[in-house]
Amino acid sequence: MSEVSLPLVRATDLAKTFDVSAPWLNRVIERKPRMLLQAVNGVSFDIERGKTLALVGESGCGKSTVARLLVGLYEPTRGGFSFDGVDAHAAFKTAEGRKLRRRVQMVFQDPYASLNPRWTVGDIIAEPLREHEILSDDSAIEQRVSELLQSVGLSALDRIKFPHQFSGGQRQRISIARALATQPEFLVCDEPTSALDVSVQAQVLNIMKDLQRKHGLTYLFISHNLAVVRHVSDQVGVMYLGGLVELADKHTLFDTPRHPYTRMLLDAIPKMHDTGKARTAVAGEVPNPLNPPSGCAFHPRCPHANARCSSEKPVMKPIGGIRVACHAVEEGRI
Amino acid sequence: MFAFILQRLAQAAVVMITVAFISFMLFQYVGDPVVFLLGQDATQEQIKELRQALGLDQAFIVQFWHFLSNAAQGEFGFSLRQGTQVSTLIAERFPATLELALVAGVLALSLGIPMGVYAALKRGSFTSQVFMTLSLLGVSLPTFLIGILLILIFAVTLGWFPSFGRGEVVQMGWWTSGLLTAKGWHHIALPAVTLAIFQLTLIMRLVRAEMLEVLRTDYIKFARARGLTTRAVHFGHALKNTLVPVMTITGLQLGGLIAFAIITETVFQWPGMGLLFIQAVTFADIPVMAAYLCLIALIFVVINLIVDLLYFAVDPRLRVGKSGGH
Amino acid sequence: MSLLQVKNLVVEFPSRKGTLRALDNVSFEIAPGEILGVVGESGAGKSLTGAAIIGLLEPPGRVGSGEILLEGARIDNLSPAQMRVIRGREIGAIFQDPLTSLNPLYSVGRQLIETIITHLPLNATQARERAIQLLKDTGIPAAEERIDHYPHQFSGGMRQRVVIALALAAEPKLIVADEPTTALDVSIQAQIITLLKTICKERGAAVMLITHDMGVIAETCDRVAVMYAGRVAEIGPVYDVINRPSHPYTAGLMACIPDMSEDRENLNQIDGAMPRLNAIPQGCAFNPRCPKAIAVCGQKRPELMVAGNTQAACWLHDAGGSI
Amino acid sequence: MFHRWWDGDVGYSFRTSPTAIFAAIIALVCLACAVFAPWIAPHNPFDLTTLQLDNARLPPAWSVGGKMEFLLGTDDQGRDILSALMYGARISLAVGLAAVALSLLVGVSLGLLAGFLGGWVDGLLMRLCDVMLSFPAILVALLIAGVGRALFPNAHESLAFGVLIISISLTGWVQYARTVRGSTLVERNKEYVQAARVTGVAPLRIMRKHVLPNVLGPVLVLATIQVATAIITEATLSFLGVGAPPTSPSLGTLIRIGNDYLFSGEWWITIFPGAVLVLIALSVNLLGDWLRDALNPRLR
Amino acid sequence: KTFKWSSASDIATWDIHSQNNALQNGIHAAVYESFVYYNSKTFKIEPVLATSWKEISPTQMRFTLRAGVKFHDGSPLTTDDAVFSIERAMMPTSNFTPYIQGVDKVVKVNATTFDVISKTPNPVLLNQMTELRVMSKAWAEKNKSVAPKDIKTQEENFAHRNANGTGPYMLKEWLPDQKLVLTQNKAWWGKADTNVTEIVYTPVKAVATRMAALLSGEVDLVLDPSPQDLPRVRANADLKVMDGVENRTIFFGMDQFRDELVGSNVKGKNPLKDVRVRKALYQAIDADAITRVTMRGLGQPTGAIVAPQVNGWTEAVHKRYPFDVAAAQKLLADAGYKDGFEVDFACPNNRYINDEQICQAVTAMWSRIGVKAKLRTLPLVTYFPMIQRNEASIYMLGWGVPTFDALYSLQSLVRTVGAGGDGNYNVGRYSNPQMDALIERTKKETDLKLRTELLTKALQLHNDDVANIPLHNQVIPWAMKKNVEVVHRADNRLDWRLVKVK
Ligand SMILES: Nc1ncnc2c1ncn2[C@@H]1O[C@H](COP(=O)(O)OP(=O)(O)OP(=O)(O)O)[C@@H](O)[C@H]1O
Ligand SMILES: Nc1ncnc2c1ncn2[C@@H]1O[C@H](COP(=O)(O)OP(=O)(O)OP(=O)(O)O)[C@@H](O)[C@H]1O
Ligand SMILES: [Mg+2]
Ligand SMILES: [Mg+2]
Repeated sequence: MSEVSLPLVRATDLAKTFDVSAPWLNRVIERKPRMLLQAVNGVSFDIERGKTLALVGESGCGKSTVARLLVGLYEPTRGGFSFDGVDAHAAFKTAEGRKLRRRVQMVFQDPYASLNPRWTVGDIIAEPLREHEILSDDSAIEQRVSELLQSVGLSALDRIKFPHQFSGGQRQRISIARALATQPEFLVCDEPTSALDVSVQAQVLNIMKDLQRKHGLTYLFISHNLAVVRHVSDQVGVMYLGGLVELADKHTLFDTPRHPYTRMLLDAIPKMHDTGKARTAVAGEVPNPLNPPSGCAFHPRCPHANARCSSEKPVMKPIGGIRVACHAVEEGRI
Repeated sequence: MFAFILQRLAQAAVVMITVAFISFMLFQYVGDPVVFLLGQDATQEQIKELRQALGLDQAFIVQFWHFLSNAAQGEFGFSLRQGTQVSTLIAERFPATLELALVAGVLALSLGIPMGVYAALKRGSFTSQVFMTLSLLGVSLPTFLIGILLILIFAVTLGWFPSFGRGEVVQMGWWTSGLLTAKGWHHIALPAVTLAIFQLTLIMRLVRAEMLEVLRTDYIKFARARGLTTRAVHFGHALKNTLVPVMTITGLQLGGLIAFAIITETVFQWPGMGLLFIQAVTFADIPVMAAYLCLIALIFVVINLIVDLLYFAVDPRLRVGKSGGH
Repeated sequence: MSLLQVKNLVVEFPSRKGTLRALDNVSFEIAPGEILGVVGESGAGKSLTGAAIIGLLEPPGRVGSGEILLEGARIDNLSPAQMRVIRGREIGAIFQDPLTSLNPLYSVGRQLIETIITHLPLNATQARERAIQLLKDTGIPAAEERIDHYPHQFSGGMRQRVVIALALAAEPKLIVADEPTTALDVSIQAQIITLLKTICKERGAAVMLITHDMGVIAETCDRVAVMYAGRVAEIGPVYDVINRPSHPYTAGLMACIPDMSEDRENLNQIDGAMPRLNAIPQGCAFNPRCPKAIAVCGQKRPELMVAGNTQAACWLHDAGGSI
Repeated sequence: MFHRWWDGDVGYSFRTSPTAIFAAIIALVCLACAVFAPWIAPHNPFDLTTLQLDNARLPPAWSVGGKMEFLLGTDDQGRDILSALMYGARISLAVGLAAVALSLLVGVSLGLLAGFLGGWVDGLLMRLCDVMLSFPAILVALLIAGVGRALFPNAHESLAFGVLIISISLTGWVQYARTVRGSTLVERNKEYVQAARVTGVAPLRIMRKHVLPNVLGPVLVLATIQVATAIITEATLSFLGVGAPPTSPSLGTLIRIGNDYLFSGEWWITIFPGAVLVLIALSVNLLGDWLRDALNPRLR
Repeated sequence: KTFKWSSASDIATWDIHSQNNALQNGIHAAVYESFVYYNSKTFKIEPVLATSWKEISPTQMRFTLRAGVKFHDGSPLTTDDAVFSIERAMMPTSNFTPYIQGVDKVVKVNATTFDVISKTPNPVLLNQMTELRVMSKAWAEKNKSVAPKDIKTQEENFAHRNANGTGPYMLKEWLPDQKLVLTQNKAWWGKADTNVTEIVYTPVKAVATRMAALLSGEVDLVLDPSPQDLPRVRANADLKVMDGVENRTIFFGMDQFRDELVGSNVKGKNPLKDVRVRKALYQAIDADAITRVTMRGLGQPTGAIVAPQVNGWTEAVHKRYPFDVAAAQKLLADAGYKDGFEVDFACPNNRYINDEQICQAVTAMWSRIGVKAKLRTLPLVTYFPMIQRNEASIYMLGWGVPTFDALYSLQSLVRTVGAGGDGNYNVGRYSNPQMDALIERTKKETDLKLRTELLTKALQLHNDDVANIPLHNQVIPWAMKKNVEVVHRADNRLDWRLVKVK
């Protein structure tokens, strides 16, 4: 279904810096430097049509920022990404971009905050339809909204209800229905289930998978739950402090993690069926993104770190079919 | 911190220049002081001459510039009505207003905060309902009506308190105080109560709302879970956290006290700045009006600054500190 | 003898549409030094159970009936003043969000010392020493210095350590930990759970660990109670509940969890949603969603009954043979 | 619409709150008296031809010298107090409501803009608010009223009301702007707003359709209470002599007029308008209070 | 005994020549004495610091100074002080020009006499001298207060806050807007019929508060009580009211200049130019009712533009056109305004007694003949500039006559607007050559009897023309405790020599 050569989404050296400096006067008087927060620092990846790339990593490592960059909520400071061969970042600003927006949608984390509490579900789902003038006739819109609701396992009659009348899982399905309204090809999902219970999470994940099968959707799936990631993704990117440290096929990553951080993360997963076995916690504290460690950002917590790690920043290199940014792996120390 | 104060001061300067400009501009339309100075029988030539002498015939912007450059040196020119330096006039009146506002403020705070705390802790009890209802009455009664009714009841009918004036004052350098004599307290009672009632109810309602908010927070719940005494929870933890937001509003309210004093001072012939201002309005005494407004703005700015500094003292989150996490 | 006994606990919320039963006949026990996990979907009543035990139900919530016994003595009917003495001294508590659990205006030292002095006969210096020791025990580096820092100067994980230190300040026999790691990062989560586990083992404190993360339960607890719609669906040793669930709800829940070790196209799912409190179905609360429901499930409410190594509130295990 | 409200939580809390019902009844009665004054008032106090100076300062009907025709007595011009109250309430309410409406319009739009756009727009507007706040409301109103009158010396009643409304709303909008800005800052980062942005909805439309309805709650409460404040401010201004003209007196003007007669024993000229003013302000405040609690989900 | 009294506003300065303000002049009179003064009972001029005077020539008057008078600082009064004081009043910064009008110079003759020389014969010189008070020359020189302080000299002189006169009372303390304390001058030359040793004056702006102070006994006398409170004061066993006709007439002026009135529905012509319309408006006013109800008796309805004390006044000019609605309607119909018309009507609201109420009542009365007066009331600060810009169609004005001579009123109010104070308050711009001629003649006429006749004639002409619509002469009430004895003066000031507190 997709041309093998051309990925649907390609991010090249994507970076986003936030200026979190104190006000100008304070800086001048207290001689404080400008404070720049490198939320995302040179991230590159491809996503094939119909596939799912998952991004994992600790809180604050920049996953959401990548997601927001991809849907045009943020402007990249550096780099860019293309969608279906078009430079999407530039296109978002043009009239053409409106068409592009139809093809890229997002599902948010918090099912309670992502639906306008004052709108009926029908209006919420119809908004993209009206906005993009996909349909204008009211009855056609109603028809389409009903279809969408049914496709996520809700009743067409739920149209006239308000979000607060639904449970968290149902709301998340409404969000998905809204995202699907414009028949997008690419769906960015920022922790779509992390606020949900496992039983509800299963429902949502199943629907997402079904939709992918039916419509050939492409996902960027963000989570910190590795079990969930393993379930939904085809490829997994591991992020640490704004950068990708490992990007690999799902099986490869889970079976033979290369980067020490990836290994630690995998170790930290609670083992369900071996009760009572303590997992190995990731040691140390999360570094301050405003003042990232020199060299490899992970080196203060890394058991394999050496002098090179603390001075030279590793770059992503293809090693054995995967891409990993680690001196130790590169040098074959691990 | 230093930067913060500096920033505040710069802001204050802007605010005050704006205030000065607006007030000065508005006054151009309030009335013509010359009519007063010369009386009804003056001829057109006399009027013209006086206008010239007073500089009232100059372009607005020139007048304003004069005003501003003088004001920067603390000099607001001469009262057109009294021919005295405005700064002297204001300095004479300031103690009276400040004492009135202080007594009213202390009254409002010392009653308002406990009542608010009580109403929050005993939400739904009879007394707290009574407090709430009374407080509504407090905001529903116009100040002037309160003043007049108090005079009618306590001065005229019962004869317990004097109806006007400041009573005996003690001179201490340039400051005059009515708070050192029994007579002075006797005189300040009614005006202070009048002035305090509105603020009291506001503070009480505010404290109650904030307190309820704080009582619902996790750290209060956790403090309870730690088995701390009710006293410690309510007064050690809840009250202190309540007072942080209450401070801002209270600060503004205290500034408001000074401004509100206009009505109270008029009703009770309290020889303060408000009375001076009202009289200046009647006589279109532009320098006095402008100076008063600038002073009010200054007071607001100063109070805001103090409140912000208090924040630093009370809330450790604002203090620049060695931060362990992010 | 068990440390804590909860017998037929009912918690109610009077509301305009009648009284809602948020907890309905909840019974369980915790032995000294034991870690009991409480799992269940959001809204199942886990937190309410914890709150009822420490006597901090928020009005209008109230204990409708049932008993809570600590070391054999009833504590659910104590006066607020008597209950206050028990809180912190006998039962400690840890809440979900470490950021909001600490009063931002006071240094952590002050909050610790305050708690210690309230419960233990120590003077200020002794209390301070003890506070420093507690911080050290919970793994805070440079405790002597950090004791005078304010909560905002700590990172999330460290704050939660402080909260644990506060809960342990007066050596309580029981700690109610309500989702102590949900707000934390995955990597910190393991640290905190490990800490909680070791420190309680060392001091012999029992823990009631509320969470909805099965993984956390699996590695930490001795026994686990699964709650559904304000009732205990199943309770038993953790290994049995996870690997051989007796209640269809527990089974469904386990199946929902994506498994690291196997690939599946779709996860198993329990269709439908947990009922609202005002619309709890007759009989077994789970019966409309239950794949194994039988006639009696919709009519009579099952009580906890022995099912293998665990106890489950399910007619499938009715030894009396009503099936 | 009404049904949904009545059956909803707000309606329920209304039905179970005696104070709310009581306040609503009083407010409705006052409103009805004001709105239907021309039809129900026994006299038309604005119609000068009917005024008889000899009827001036008659006491209420039940006291010695009172006439049944003038139930609550008459004022210094021979106006029937009862009718004057109805017409006065009409003016006070109209001014109060109009002032609040105007400040709502200005405050909400500015607050929305400041909160949503942020940056220098926000900075500028908030500094403006600071400036306004350092000017006590009464002072501003006094100045504007004075200036308005001076600028249009030939202006008659209609303009006087315009000036009054503007001067009251000029200080009123600040609170709305601040409240709305605060909630907008919160709301703007909520995911439903971002969802709309991802969809490509224009910022103005997002503000209007998404943010606005969600920030109106606290504003509504504020507005209710401000109606009371505005009525009192109007009264105070009229008391200070810069408010409604004496020929079409508002409650404040009536109090001011009557104030001169308070010590002379003609108490009814000032006490009745005062009582009505307090009653209106009280009932509106009670309603606002109740609304605040009713709309606060955490207090339910 | 201490005498405490109160009125609305405080004095602005103690410099006697700085500002010409009635209340202030009255208070200054307790400390600084003038050469002559109106007798409080007869209102005839009586000697004070000047014991006698005689006309040397029509332009030269010789005054003899009282002997043995001492200033408060103990120095004796000399002719130098007298000359200095009059010259001080003549300085450019003085505001006492009305009282030295026509005075050319003052010359010391010897140690006890001095001459005042005027430019032209001046029949009212003595009247002017009643307000010229005497200050010590040496004291003024020592304290750098030689020139009167005025607004233009942006500096406070010593005399602004301190006083050194010859009067029966000495300035003890003055806190502006708070309190003014005078103590008895034991060394005063005269013999006063008073037992007051200390006078305390407190200005209280709000009238209700002022009355409350009297009712609660905090003050002994209120100079300007509110008329509405008088019945209560009268009914109070401890209080009493004294009233007297003030030398001030309230009237309505009308725009008789414009060809079309601003804000009227009559286009192309000015109805107020028609004497029938003016008379209709006049006759529609029930002045008795206003006096009785609105003023509670504190008014003396009048048809003249001046009060009875004023030279030129007669019973005849005092008589009003009768209140007659039917006649008024007929007059209007005759003039072609059968259905009335709309007209702008402006009033002050804080200048005269019950000004706003009067105007409202008048508006109501006019509405009965179909004239819809669109009333606007303004505070005096904005009102006076406004009417002086001729912006009002009908306006209210009150005119007092400090010289007690009708010329003062006629010249200001009905003389065609011209130079030198002619028509300076003829805001309606009434103009009648006959009137102008009469006024010009009186200005020069030295035959006092003839002059008075001319004045009466002019007043009559004013009435015939309905140049203005007179309403009443203000009656000023004073409210005080029963145990206070004072003499009510037509110029509304207390005579400090005659105050007694029993
Ligand atoms: N608008 C912003 N302004 C300033 N800093 C920001 C902004 N948005 C994100 N950041 C910072 O950028 C970094 C990356 O944030 P991001 O939200 O992408 O993390 P995340 O991986 O999604 O974390 P989480 O798992 O908690 O959602 C964080 O340090 C965050 O504080
Ligand atoms: N104040 C209240 N009024 C009415 N119902 C309440 C109230 N507080 C809690 N409930 C209800 O009680 C039930 C149990 O709540 P509880 O907080 O114990 O759930 P939980 O299992 O802790 O969920 P979570 O995992 O979300 O914390 C919920 O259905 C909730 O709606
Ligand atoms: Mg995120
Ligand atoms: Mg919970």
